[in-house]
Amino acid sequence: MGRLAKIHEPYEINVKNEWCKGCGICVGFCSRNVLAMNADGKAYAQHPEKCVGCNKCEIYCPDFAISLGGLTDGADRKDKVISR
Amino acid sequence: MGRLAKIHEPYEINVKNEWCKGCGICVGFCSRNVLAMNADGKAYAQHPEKCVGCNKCEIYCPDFAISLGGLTDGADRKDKVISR
Amino acid sequence: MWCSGCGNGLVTGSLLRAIENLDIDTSKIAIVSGIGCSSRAAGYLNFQTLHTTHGRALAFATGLKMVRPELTIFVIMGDGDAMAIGGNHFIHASRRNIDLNAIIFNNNIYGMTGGQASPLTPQGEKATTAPYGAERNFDIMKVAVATGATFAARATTYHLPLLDKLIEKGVKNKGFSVVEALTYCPVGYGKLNKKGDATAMLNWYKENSIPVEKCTTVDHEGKITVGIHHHQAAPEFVEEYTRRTQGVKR
Amino acid sequence: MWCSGCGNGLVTGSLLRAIENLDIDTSKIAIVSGIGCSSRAAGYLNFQTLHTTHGRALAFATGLKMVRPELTIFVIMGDGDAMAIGGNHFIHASRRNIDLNAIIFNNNIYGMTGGQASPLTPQGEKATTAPYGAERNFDIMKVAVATGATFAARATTYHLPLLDKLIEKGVKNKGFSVVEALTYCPVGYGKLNKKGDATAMLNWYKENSIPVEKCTTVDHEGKITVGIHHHQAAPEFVEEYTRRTQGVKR
Amino acid sequence: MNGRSEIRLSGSGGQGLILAAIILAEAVADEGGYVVQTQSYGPEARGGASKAEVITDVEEISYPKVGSPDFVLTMSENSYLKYGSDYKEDGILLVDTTFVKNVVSNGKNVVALPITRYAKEELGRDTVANIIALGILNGLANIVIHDTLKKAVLSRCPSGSEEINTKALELGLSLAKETRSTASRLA
Amino acid sequence: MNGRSEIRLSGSGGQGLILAAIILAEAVADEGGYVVQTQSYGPEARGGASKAEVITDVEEISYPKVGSPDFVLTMSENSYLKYGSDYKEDGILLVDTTFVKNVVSNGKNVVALPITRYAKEELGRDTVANIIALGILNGLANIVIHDTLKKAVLSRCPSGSEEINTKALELGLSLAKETRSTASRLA
Amino acid sequence: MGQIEKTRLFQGNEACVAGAIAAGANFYAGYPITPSTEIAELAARKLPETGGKFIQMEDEIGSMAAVIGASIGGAKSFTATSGPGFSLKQENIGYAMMAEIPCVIVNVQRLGPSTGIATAPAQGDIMQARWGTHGDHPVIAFAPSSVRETFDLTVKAFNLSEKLRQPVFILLDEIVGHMRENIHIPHQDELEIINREKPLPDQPYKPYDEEKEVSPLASFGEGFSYNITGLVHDEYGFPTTDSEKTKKLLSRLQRKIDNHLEEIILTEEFGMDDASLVVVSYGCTARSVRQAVKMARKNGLPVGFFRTATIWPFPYEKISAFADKTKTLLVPEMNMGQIFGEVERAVHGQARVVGLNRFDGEMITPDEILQKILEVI
Amino acid sequence: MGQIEKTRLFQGNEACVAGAIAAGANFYAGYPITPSTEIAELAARKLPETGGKFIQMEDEIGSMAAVIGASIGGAKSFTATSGPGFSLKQENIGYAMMAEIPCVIVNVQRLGPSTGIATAPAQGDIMQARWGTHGDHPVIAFAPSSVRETFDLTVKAFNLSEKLRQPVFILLDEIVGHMRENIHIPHQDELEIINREKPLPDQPYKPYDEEKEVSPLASFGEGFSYNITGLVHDEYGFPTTDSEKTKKLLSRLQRKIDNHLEEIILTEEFGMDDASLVVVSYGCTARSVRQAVKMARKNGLPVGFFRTATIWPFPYEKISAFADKTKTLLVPEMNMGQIFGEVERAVHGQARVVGLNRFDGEMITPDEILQKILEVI
Ligand SMILES: Cc1ncc(C[n+]2csc(CCOP(=O)(O)OP(=O)(O)O)c2C)c(N)n1
Ligand SMILES: Cc1ncc(C[n+]2csc(CCOP(=O)(O)OP(=O)(O)O)c2C)c(N)n1
Ligand code: SF4
Ligand code: SF4
Ligand code: SF4
Ligand code: SF4
Ligand code: SF4
Ligand code: SF4
Ligand SMILES: [Mg+2]
Ligand SMILES: [Mg+2]
Repeated sequence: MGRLAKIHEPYEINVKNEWCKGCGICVGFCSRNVLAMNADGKAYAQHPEKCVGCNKCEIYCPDFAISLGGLTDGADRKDKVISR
Repeated sequence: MGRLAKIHEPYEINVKNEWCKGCGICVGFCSRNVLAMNADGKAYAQHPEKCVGCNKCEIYCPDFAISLGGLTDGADRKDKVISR
Repeated sequence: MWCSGCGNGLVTGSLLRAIENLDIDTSKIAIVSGIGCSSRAAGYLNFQTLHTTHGRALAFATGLKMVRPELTIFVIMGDGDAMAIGGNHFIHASRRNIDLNAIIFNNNIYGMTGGQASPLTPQGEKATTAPYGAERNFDIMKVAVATGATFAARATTYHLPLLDKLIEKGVKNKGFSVVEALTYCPVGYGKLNKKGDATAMLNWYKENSIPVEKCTTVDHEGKITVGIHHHQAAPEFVEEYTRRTQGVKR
Repeated sequence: MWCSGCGNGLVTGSLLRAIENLDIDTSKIAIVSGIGCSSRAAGYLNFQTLHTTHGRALAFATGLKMVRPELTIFVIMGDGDAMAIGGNHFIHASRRNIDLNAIIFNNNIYGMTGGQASPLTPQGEKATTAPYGAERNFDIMKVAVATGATFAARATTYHLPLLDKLIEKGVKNKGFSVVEALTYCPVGYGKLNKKGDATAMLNWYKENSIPVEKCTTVDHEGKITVGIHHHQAAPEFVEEYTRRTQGVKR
Repeated sequence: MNGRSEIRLSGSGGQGLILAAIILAEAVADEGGYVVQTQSYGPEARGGASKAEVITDVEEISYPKVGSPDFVLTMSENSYLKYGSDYKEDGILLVDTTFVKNVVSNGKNVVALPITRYAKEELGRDTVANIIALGILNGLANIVIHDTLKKAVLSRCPSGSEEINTKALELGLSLAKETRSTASRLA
Repeated sequence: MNGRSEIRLSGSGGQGLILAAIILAEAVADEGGYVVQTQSYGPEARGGASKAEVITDVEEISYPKVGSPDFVLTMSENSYLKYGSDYKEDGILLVDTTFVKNVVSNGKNVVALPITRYAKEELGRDTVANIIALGILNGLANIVIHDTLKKAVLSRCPSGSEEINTKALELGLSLAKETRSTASRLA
Repeated sequence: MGQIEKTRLFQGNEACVAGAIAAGANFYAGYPITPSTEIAELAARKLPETGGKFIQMEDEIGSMAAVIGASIGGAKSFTATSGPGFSLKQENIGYAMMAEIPCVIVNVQRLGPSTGIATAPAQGDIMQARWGTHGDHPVIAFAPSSVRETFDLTVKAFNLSEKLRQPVFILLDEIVGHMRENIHIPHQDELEIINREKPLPDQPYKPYDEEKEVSPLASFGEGFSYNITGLVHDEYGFPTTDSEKTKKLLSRLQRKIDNHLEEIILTEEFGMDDASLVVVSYGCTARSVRQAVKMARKNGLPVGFFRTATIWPFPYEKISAFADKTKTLLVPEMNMGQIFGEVERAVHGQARVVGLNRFDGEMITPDEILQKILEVI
Repeated sequence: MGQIEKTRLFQGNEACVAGAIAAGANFYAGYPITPSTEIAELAARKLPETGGKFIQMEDEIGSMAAVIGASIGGAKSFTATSGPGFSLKQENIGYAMMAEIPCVIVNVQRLGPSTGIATAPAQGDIMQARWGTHGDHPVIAFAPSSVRETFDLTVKAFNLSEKLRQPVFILLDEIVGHMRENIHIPHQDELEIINREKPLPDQPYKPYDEEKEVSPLASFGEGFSYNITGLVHDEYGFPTTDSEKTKKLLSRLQRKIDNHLEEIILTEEFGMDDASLVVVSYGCTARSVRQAVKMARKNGLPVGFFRTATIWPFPYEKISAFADKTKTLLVPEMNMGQIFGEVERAVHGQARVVGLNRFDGEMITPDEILQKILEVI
């Protein structure tokens, strides 16, 4: 399914809390200011509506903790190959 | 004392028998056929009169066994630095 | 496993994407690693993984490759692992042109032991064992090429799509392939040298890199050259060995 | 000591002439060697001589040089000693640019143990451990340059006057100097590969060498390039260390 | 100070607990007591639950590890789970509620305070939470004279940070006093 | 062949003495005897005085080194000096006078022959001196049947050199016979 | 050894290679060193003849690593070296112990310490074989006394290595390694060859099952995803720092050897019944001892011969069993007294233990031993 | 330790560096490894302050080589490592033994074998320190139990090393290396510092004089032409294969240690007079033992405390001296029983020897020891 087909749907941004280490890279790299850190020091989508699905947050998260639903299967892939 | 000053004197070719291993390099490298191997397998000056003092035999002897008297002090130098 | 923000996860991600793109049967993939933060990746990946001794990953992998030429072997090493204690195995794997895919997680420091200098710590920078500044450093690309590697490439963790591609191309090269992945250690190197947090270190890479194709000299204005530095086919070691010994009577 | 006709004596002769020409106080000369036929030279020279373990001469010499910077240190190694087991110390001495004079007696074989392959045995040639032909070999000059040596030169035992001069120039270079002396082992390599006697092997060098200055590519028509391959100054390791730590309070 | 006393500071890496332990140990040494300081180095030292321990005594200390502590500080969920219950019957557990949400007393002494929140909110810098904790600890357990501890803190803190560290220590002391007076906080 | 018999072949490296020892040992093995063959590997193996030894016995051989030999061959000045005197009272010393100039008998059996000269002059190749020596040795000491030895020689010599090696062996045998008949050569 | 069968002249080092190949060895990685070099040279020549592979690595460390890597790929792999190389291999030997990777390591001992005398025989690395790498783990080491035994023990070494997933040492010495004897080499079908157990396909796989003494070992390339590490690990091979698991792992490593002592320990004895003095020996020295004891018994002396072909695990029990019936144990060794200490431990003060030591590069002669026997009996 | 003098908080590893510098150390070469890394880091920082030099080498082998090279240049040199690095250094350690080059090697022990658990304490390299390199030679090794003792024994290690031209080991463990204690560091002038003997100028120089126990050592650069080698050598340092010279050399190496046992062996004991059970310990374990023995004696049990700070040469005589007056010796160790074997040898069957072993990365507690005491007394 191409990216264009989804361009106007809001992106589903999933953060796996147990894996997020709060490094803030995703926040720093999201050019749309979609993401922010919560009080627990985990990333979350503060403004999901602004997301353009560029996928930067996913590939720059060093802990495989963030993924865009529907678009990619980053977290799934990880589940498959990351054994623990 | 320059080499020219000695050009017509016969060169003194010294072979230290204890050190000569009879490899034949000096014989092979002397372009004047001055040198030959004796029955004991050691080099000796068969035709010293033909020697032109090119010094090749001395520098190509891997065992420091041959030297040209007067001209160079190869064997002496060796005695100084080769400890045994 | 890794500290918050550590770039090792980024390189690991690239490796996984490259594997996915290459579409290799995972049972034909083996990951061999040394000792270091980066090498710990091996223990967390769902392949056949071999976590060896410090510096020796390539030598272990050499034995494995000889008896299992059908495997695609990734050899994951830190900069200290590959180029300090493991330097000899590196240059000889390179000389042999054995079909291994060396991925060097270069964070310019010994991460695991807490920030000591590595042969890749930039000259003059600080490390806990180089309180007055580090020695001269290697250029991995130069060492790889001069010793015989048939594929040598570099990308930073800022250039992840490039890194994916380079790993893929390295796998496709039948011979010794070196991919230097410039990662970063915010905790060791970063803190000591005041390089800021992970995001800052990534951005530093962005600003200080240049595609190697754009350079005439290899060290263009002090910038880091990224991309393929060398790619030239040569007979592969195990194939050569097999060829040479084929006729031997049984 | 050495077999009849062995080229090691020729290299030793060159070394002695170079020392004589340089006119260094012999009490300021130290010879450090590894293990191998060539390394045995150390035990026969009337200097301060240190015969170490196989492959480790440069590492011993590094410690010695650091505490005795005033010494002129020659590090005598065989090709196996320097480039097989000792490869890591070689590339790191080179990286550091420490002021040591490495003289590699390259006879393309392990002489002392009786003719096994070395990383300098030409590819495809025979050795007792390479009965079906040797692996790919190193080019010492390339490795030296890529790893940081500031002086790298090569001569064969046919080119003794050149060898004398190269050793001299290496000593004058303040930094890591590599002189590869191509010698020959009639007993091991020579016999196995039917290269004839010592004289024949010397003549082979004569016919198969070419001054590096005359080449455009480094491996000109498969000939051996002799002469200075690289000479470029860089700060020397011990001096740099001393400079960096000078200001440290006592 | 009398007899053997075992103190455990636990939390996650980067909270400055090793430094706090060293400061405490130096204060003890300054007063002429015997002291041993140890810490965990495992992988847990990177995130997870790490600990730094101090043992003080009036005579030479043989066994250098904490058996059952007299005082425990926990500054993370994990360390609370791991170290939050094995302290002595009459010991004290100090919990940083900034990180530990559900504190159970089990009938023993518990002091639950949002230490890191105080650090951030009242002093503007969460990195001095360790010093506040030290102040509370010493205020409650009287390990050394307050001024000795202050001297120890000042000798270890980077120049320029003397003021904020002093304030943190004092804040800790006053929190301890408050706690002592409001018995309700001691479960 | 009966009882333990100790044979030492000595000379300098490159004279083919190890090969000779192996051939002899193989011949012994072929006849069903026990045999042990050893050699010196020291630096002396490169020039100087090297040796190869063969011990034969009808029962299993324990100690594998030659104590005092029954038969010694010396093919160099150095090896003569080193090994030329410690053989058994009734043993035999075979000296290659091509290399050893001054031979003294000390009242024991000595056979002095210019073996290498024979090899060069009569067979045109000094490298078969070792085989001549073997022939002499076996001719004098009757260690194995001549044909067994011949078979062993042939199985070890490079193809193309069968003839010259056979001739060398025969020459050795005839020299031994000659020697036996001319007692003068046995001192 | 039957006299009916045709014998062939074999060098000790050669018999080692022949034994390895007979046992199924198909990979060798090594680095030349006197007096072991013939093993490398023969392996280089012979392995390809049976489809095996040889590599000369850049050093001994790499050799040991490659041997382990190849074994993980499913090969029966081995290496040979001498003292200096054995020292260098120690770190990776410890790895193979911890990760339980089968392989055979031959050390043809020469005179040490350090470079010592490369060509002189010695029995100086006996204790190093036991304790050379850091940390605790049991080892298996054989010391052949003859060329034929070198063949046999090499086969046995491979078998035990495969069966127990344990690196096994062969401690040759320059004498046995370099001597030639005419021996009968058994036919391949006379030999029992053991291969490592493999996991069942499509079953959950624990490479380090706590319940088992030895778990099956999947070769890389066979499709079992698991981890191998030199760190303390759990049943799946993943690192752990749990103290309970640590204890279980290290205890199991010890147990798997302890449970097979009878199979591993090989000794030989004669003249023990009436012996008031027993000479305990191994390796090349046992050859001189055999001759000396025979001489002694011919002269009517009540002397016994006890030889151990297995150095580690040491036959404490067997020695302790005869110690109280014996007055004196004589232990001749070509070192300063290494096994001497183990014999002392075994004897527990029940008999006097006397050493006879040479460490000058020469074999101990039967005469020396006989003289010592006369002196101490 | 006087209470009058001001104390300072020191880490064990830090005390080691302080001791080294106090002893005159001016060169360090090393390669980082947990739990020894602080020693390298401090040496890097501190040595230049007193004109010394530090180098991080490419690996442990190179580190050991550089340490020897620097010592030959006249420096007092040292290195620190842990198990894996200690294994790698073994070949060059043997070189230093053979060539008689003074230097100090610190091993901060962690749990092995192999990579084991990098951060967990152990006493697993005790036997490796004795037998880790090939060939025969004696060793000197200390195992401090406290931070202050780490300082003192480091000074002593340098002194003995210089005096005897012998590499000396310090076997720390993760506990002692990483713990901080407040200690009094003696003033420089309270310390006895020994420097190697130098040859007289313009005199014939024998670096390996057969007549002497230890010969003077000329530094390179001082104008004495001689040879140093790891081969067996003559009195001038030149290689020889002569068996007589070999024997003389190796015997002298042994003798020079044997002749100084009293000076080298340091032990501590209390409660021995009436002890029917003696607990023998060393290193960090001795701390738990001390507490346990005190508790036992408080409870009226006749238990003795015997600690050895010198592991090698082992105090066989001292132990054997009390063994016959004792019923049981208990040997708690954080390994599988290494010193246990040596105690058994020392005891010669005169008393029962019982081990108490943990090899799971945890310290043995005083309670465990006490319980065992109650069980076996
Ligand atoms: C033989 C040996 N020496 C030293 C160590 C300690 N050690 C573990 S990892 C490491 C270096 C880590 O640096 P690098 O290879 O760059 O990996 P990183 O942690 O930075 O990813 C060292 C020195 C060891 N485990 N083994
Ligand atoms: C650790 C170690 N491994 C192996 C050896 C055996 N050995 C001695 S010299 C040598 C190689 C000699 O070759 P090279 O270095 O080229 O010197 P050459 O004899 O050819 O001059 C080897 C492998 C050794 N002494 N030490
Ligand atoms: S996909 Fe892009 S825009 Fe959306 S949250 Fe991630 S980085 Fe921001
Ligand atoms: S990049 Fe990943 S780990 Fe870092 S804050 Fe974002 S989600 Fe968390
Ligand atoms: S000097 Fe020249 S001409 Fe004279 S003998 Fe020597 S090589 Fe021949
Ligand atoms: S070159 Fe030297 S060693 Fe060779 S034959 Fe001539 S003199 Fe003798
Ligand atoms: S220490 Fe550095 S390299 Fe290691 S995990 Fe942490 S950030 Fe990454
Ligand atoms: S073996 Fe070769 S290198 Fe060694 S001395 Fe003989 S000829 Fe020279
Ligand atoms: Mg790194
Ligand atoms: Mg060579």
